[in-house]
Amino acid sequence: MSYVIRRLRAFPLVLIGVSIIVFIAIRLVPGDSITAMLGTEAGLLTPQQRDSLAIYFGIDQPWPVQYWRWFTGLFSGDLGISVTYGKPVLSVILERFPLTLELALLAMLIALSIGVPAGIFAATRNERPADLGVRIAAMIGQSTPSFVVGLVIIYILSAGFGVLPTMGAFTPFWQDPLQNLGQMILPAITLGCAFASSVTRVTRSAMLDVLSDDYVRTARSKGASERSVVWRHALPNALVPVVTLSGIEFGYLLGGAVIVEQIYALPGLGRMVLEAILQRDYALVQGAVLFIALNFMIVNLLVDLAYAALDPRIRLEGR
Amino acid sequence: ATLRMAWAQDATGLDPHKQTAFSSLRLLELIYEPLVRLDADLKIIPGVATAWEFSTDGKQLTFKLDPKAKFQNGAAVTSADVKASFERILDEKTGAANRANYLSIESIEAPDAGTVVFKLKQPDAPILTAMTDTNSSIVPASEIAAGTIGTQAVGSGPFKLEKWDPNSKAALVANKDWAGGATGVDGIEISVLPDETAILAAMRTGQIDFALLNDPLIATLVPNEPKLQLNRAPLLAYHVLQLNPARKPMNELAVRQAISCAVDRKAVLDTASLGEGQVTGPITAPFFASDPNSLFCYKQDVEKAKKLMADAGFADGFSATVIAATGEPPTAAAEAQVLQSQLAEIGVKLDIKMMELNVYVDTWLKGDFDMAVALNGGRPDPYTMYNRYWTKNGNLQKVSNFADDTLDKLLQDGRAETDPEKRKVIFAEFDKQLAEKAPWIWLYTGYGYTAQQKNVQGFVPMPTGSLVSLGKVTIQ
Amino acid sequence: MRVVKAIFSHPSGRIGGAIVLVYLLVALLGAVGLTPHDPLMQYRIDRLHAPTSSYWMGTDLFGRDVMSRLMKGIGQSFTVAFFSVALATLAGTVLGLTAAWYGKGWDTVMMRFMDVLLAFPAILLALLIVTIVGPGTWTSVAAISIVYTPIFTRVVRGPALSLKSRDFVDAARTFGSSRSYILTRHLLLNLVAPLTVQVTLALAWALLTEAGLSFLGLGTQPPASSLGLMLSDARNLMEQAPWLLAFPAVAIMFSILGFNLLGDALRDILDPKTRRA
Amino acid sequence: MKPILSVRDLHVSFGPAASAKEVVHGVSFDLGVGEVLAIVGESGSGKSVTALSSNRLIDYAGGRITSGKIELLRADGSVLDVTSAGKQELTGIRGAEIGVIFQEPMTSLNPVLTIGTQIEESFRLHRGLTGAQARVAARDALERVRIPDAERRLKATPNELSGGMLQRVMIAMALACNPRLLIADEPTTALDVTVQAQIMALLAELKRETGMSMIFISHDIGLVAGIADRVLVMQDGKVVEQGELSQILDKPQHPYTQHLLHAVPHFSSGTAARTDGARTIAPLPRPTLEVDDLVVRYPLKGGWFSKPVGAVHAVDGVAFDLMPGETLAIVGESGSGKSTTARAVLGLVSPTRGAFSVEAQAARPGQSRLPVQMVFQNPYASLNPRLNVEQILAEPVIATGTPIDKAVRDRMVALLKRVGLPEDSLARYPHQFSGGQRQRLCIARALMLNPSVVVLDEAVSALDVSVQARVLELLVDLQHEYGLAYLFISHDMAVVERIAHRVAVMYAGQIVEIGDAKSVLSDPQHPYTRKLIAAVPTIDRRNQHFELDTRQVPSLVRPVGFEPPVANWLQCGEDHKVRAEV
Ligand SMILES: Nc1ncnc2c1ncn2[C@@H]1O[C@H](COP(=O)(O)OP(=O)(O)OP(=O)(O)O)[C@@H](O)[C@H]1O
Ligand SMILES: Nc1ncnc2c1ncn2[C@@H]1O[C@H](COP(=O)(O)OP(=O)(O)OP(=O)(O)O)[C@@H](O)[C@H]1O
Ligand SMILES: [Mg+2]
Ligand SMILES: [Mg+2]
Repeated sequence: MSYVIRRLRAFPLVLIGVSIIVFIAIRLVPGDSITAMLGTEAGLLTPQQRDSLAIYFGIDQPWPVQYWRWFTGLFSGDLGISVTYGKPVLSVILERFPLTLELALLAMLIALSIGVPAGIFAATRNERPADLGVRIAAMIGQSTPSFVVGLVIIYILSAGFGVLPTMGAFTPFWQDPLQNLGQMILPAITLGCAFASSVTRVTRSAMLDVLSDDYVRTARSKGASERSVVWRHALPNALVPVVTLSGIEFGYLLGGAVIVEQIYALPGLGRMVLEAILQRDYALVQGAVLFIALNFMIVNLLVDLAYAALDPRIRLEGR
Repeated sequence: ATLRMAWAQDATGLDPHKQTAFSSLRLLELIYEPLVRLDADLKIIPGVATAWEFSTDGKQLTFKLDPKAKFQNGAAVTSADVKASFERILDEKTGAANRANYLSIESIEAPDAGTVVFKLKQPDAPILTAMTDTNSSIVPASEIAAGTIGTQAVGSGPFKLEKWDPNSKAALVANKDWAGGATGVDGIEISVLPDETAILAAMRTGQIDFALLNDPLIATLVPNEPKLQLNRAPLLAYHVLQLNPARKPMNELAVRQAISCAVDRKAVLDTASLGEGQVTGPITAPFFASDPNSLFCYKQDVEKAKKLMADAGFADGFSATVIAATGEPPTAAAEAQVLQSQLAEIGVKLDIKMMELNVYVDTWLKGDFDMAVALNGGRPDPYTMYNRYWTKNGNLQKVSNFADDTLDKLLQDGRAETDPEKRKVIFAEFDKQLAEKAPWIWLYTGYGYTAQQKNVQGFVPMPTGSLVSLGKVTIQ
Repeated sequence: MRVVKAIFSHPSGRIGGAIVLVYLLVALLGAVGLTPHDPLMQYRIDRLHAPTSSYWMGTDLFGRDVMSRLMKGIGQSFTVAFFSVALATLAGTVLGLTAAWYGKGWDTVMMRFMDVLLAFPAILLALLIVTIVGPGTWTSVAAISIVYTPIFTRVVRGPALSLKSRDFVDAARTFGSSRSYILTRHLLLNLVAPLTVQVTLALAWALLTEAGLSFLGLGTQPPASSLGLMLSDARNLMEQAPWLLAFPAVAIMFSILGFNLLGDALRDILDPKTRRA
Repeated sequence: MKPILSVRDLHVSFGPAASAKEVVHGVSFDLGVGEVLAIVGESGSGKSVTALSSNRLIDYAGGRITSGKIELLRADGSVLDVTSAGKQELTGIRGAEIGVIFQEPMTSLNPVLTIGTQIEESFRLHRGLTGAQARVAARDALERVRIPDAERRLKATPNELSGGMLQRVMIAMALACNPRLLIADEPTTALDVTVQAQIMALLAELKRETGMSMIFISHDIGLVAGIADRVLVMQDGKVVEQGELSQILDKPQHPYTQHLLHAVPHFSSGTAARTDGARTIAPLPRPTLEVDDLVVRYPLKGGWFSKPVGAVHAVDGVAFDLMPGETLAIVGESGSGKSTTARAVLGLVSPTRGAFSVEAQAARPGQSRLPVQMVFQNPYASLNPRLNVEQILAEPVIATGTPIDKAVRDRMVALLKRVGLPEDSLARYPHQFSGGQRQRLCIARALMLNPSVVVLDEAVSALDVSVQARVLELLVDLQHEYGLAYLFISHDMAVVERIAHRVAVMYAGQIVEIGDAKSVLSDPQHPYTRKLIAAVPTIDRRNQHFELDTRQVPSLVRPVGFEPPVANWLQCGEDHKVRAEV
């Protein structure tokens, strides 16, 4: 418990760091909310028009003042107002988050349910043709850019079979589970493809390590069947690296999968942030990046706690 | 029936006076109406106003409003709303995009609920065309007072915005009170599919009835589909290679002309847009445009170009950087590359710098480039289209960096002249001069594309790219 | 030299090494201009030509030879990948090593800073850097290396911490060996193995990241080619000219396959546990 | 009567058929019912491979029985040919008829499963017990191996128990289904002497209780004396000698067996202790190393704001001195603070308190700034695997800022020769040497700078008996030659007996007895010393019964500000004093 508290204590510091970087970075990017809205027509504005728009977008003050204003707002849960959505940043983010979360969970589910068995399968057939087959498949999966996978899936389905899940609007799971899964399954597969490949490889090598450990020999000396040796004795010990990998990937996916969201037209966090950057929606970018960073840290913390749950040898101390 | 529609880019905001992005206008023009509109031939037709007339001295413009016109909140459109709308546009605090077009307005009067009178400081023929712009839409005075323009969309157009989830979807429902009569569909459901290949895929599976396409590479695939139909309309917007005459050696007329002669405009069109478009001179509105072949060096002439270069003292060529925006238009990178290879023939070494759109806009507005590949919007009226660049106090002088007495005078003349035929002569001369002085190298105009299932009927493509005819579209 | 020999006697090392060598060779040919055609030459009449005997991989929208562009593009992609990984390795090693060695405040500050970078969505970080500085080869290099530096820092710091408490380091301290000697000879030298493996993996990721950046139009600048840029240019032509997508996609797949196989082999070769005595 | 296990001409190979390497070359033996067969031999001689062939566990390590016959007498009286048995039959006998205890209890138990689950598994597999039944059976099994508070331990995971406890759990697991044959593969090697004694006692007792047969593997012939009926000596995969226990111990035939016997300690008489001791020579020179009231504490932090909540008193008030040419051995159980003392002397940990001074002898050429050098326990870990021998030997010299010239290189070659390494070693890497050679390398490195004190922390513990003997001889020779003072840390009494002039016994961070080797070893005064010495196996104590003692070592964790009471020393010999217990 005190470990969790100690880790949580570090959160604000990291978040402040993230917020400062994003605050400065987004303002260093040429162009501002005004050019984003008006495009080249912004050149027709009179200085006065420009000033009044700057006040409207809240970009009239010097940076430190702007930061301070935003930062103090944080304490009352106010992340500012998104200028594109005309809504509080937090509510925009929370609208997008369920999709991103679901996509990440589905991708992870797919990755684990394919990757772990495949990795075990390969490990128990070490260096035999079956192992080689799995490994090559995994490497190919890992090395194909997700946009290629996505484009090819869409093309084959639409041109070849004339089917395609509804794109564009997102139906939350609790509204219509079937339609929701129909929409999410392809993107999840696209993401899960590379993810499953990594899981396969990590599982395989961890299992190979573990299978040569002493306690596996002990289990065999007790007369345990091969299945029990692999699934009951070896696998739990091989899970730490798998959890590490899944945690990192999952953490990244919670930040949104820009390219896959783009291809499948999913209104997720990743695309939202990208659009927000392109629109110079400063408050939204700041809020979203902060939110993503927080998620990432929470996932990391959960992963570390998972270690301790998985392996009693691991004691949680500082870092 | 509901029309299921898709586009790749969503509107970026709801304030009709401020939003200038193509994607925003496509949504807002279905909700709001200006005083007057353009038809497919760019002729001015009634909007909120049913009739209009210039006074004989050209300094007074009177509109009669459509008594049937009603805002979506049920209130009638009155002259007070028109006055309030234009005052909002003219107020510097608003930051309205179209304000520059109305600087000649001296006062606005509303003698009765159905009449609006614009008093002008000087004759201003193009002001009427400017008023066709969605950026000059009439909004309810009550909404202005409440300060809700931009957060709520209350217009007098054919559709009412029911729900808008930016970058995801929008739902429009038919406006039963629309002065234009009953709409052909009960509503429009718009999905934002950022990848145009995905739009095409969705149309193939019949998921989408109607889509707006930007990329000619995708659009040209539509005719191959038996169930789909491609609509295209020549656009007023023009693809152009902007030179910066403030920078050496583009300050030399001969160099600019050499570049103009070295460019094979047709080849640029054929490669970057798969031939989808027409080579164009500076003026793109069909009524005013001259035959491109009559313009200076519109037939590629590398020998002449080389000679011009040598005359200017650049026989060995020079190096320059050309900026272009990523994906805006989708053909920009390709155009830059074709131009690069063509100009290499006369020794001009181009260095392409692709920029994110906003960065590009920022750089472009500062005039901080040697050359720029651009897709600039066109207007039906040459004066409205070009005064910003080629008059001496044009707002975008910083961008064009080219002040020329002849051009300035021709534009001023064209503005004051109200006789269409005389204006045509003035602008033909302007067209010729501009091509010859070659501050920019005009390339071509493309098409605006929409794709639809064949059971969708009644859509009229427009040179402005406008989708207003969706108001009358039906699904069989 | 020994390592090279070991790689080629390792089954997956042989394949991976061969693939990487072929790519390097191709990149080299591309760099010195030994391509079937000029990669920038626009053969206008042959635009969007399917593969033929004169254009083995067809031509693109501009009538440029895809094969020549691919050869050149491999060089470009590899340059970005190599330099960015090299920078990240260098920075990560220095930071990780000093963080592990000095511990305390420096460690805390460094690792927190790395946490900040890690917590920052990677692709956004790269995106911001590229939009601020403007795209180009070296911006991509900088962006990718900044994204990977925290990973390398962690990869170095962990083992460095454990090496720091190994007996031979204690022994060195009893001799009074200097700090720099211990850091380089005892820590760094023993980190070569985990680093090498990480480097091959990072090379593969860097290739994908470069492709991702180019996909968003922020990577390599036209008319130069890179694997990612070729892929992204090809996507809207996927139906008219599938070869434009197919060849770069296969090229990127094989190169990553090569790096991964090589990494696997190096892991075996450099790991004392599996090293053949 | 039929033997329970009969092995005939067993050959075992490793690796793929094409490049197979045979490691057991024709081993034959018979094991009678209720008999204990000890297999002794040095590391790598094939002991484990031979034993684990009897239930074909070597299959999983990549081994293959290439020829020979192994016949197991099953409980129902049938005979099973293990070499040709199918998978099904093999899993049937494993655990049920043949139980195995491995060497490393820490790694041989599954770290993520509770003790209970692991023991219950045997009952589930072979007895078909489930749920509460299995749990009760598991508890009984734990009680059988004398684990106190068994009910609670069932829920513990391996990391929560000490090594000795874990080995008991292993035994409980192996014996769960009352196998008729138990293979104990060096079950005590990883444990402290006192714990070892308890495990041996337990095994002997269980054997008596159940009447099972046992194969007991060890490299320590003294240890087998306590339990074996018959002994089989292996070398290089072959049986070199085989016979009744007394026959092997009293009339060893093979030179290797004689060698093994020689390495066993004989304290009671004190005959083996070194007699070249220096303490009696008067007048005493100034000590080379003097340690006074050395205290090392590690703070324990906890709570919300990382406040210190206590401290580990790793070393608490240690004092001793060391004369030139003398060896002081520090003995004690694991965790008693031996290494910490050494590290403090070397300046690797900073002491909380206390002083030590090192008297440099008259300046000698190449004298280092630090006249104390160290040789570590694990020769592999203390050599950087990526440096070659020349670089390794050069390091101390580089550290003093001396350039590596011909003189230095000559010294390297001379030292290598002196410690008995081939001259061409300079260009080789640590992994190309055997364990004993590596330790010689470490010794050579420590001598590069002509130190006056060498600290040897478990310097020979990782080595085989015969190799150990040779390294010890070398150390003694070097001591004579260079007048070195050794601070020799070990838990192995046999080794201490052979090298120490004086012995200090540490217990829970404190020295409890110190004095000359002969008198401490043959006439221990402190109860702890006595217990320690009594636990050392010797061939004189055949089939001896140990008392089972399950007391735990006291915790070293003390509250903040705790100070131990001042020591009260009793003199009990010319050079022998003992701490008075209160
Ligand atoms: N899995 C394996 N693969 C290859 N060779 C092996 C394997 N296991 C053992 N060997 C070899 O077989 C020989 C005998 O090994 P074994 O484990 O029986 O020795 P041991 O006498 O038990 O030694 P120790 O005292 O170290 O346990 C050694 O030379 C060893 O290198
Ligand atoms: N860095 C440390 N932090 C906290 N406690 C420590 C630390 N180092 C050692 N200790 C504790 O100090 C005590 C003495 O350890 P030390 O290594 O000196 O024992 P030892 O007698 O050498 O044991 P062994 O025979 O196992 O090597 C142990 O209880 C150990 O847990
Ligand atoms: Mg063994
Ligand atoms: Mg120790």
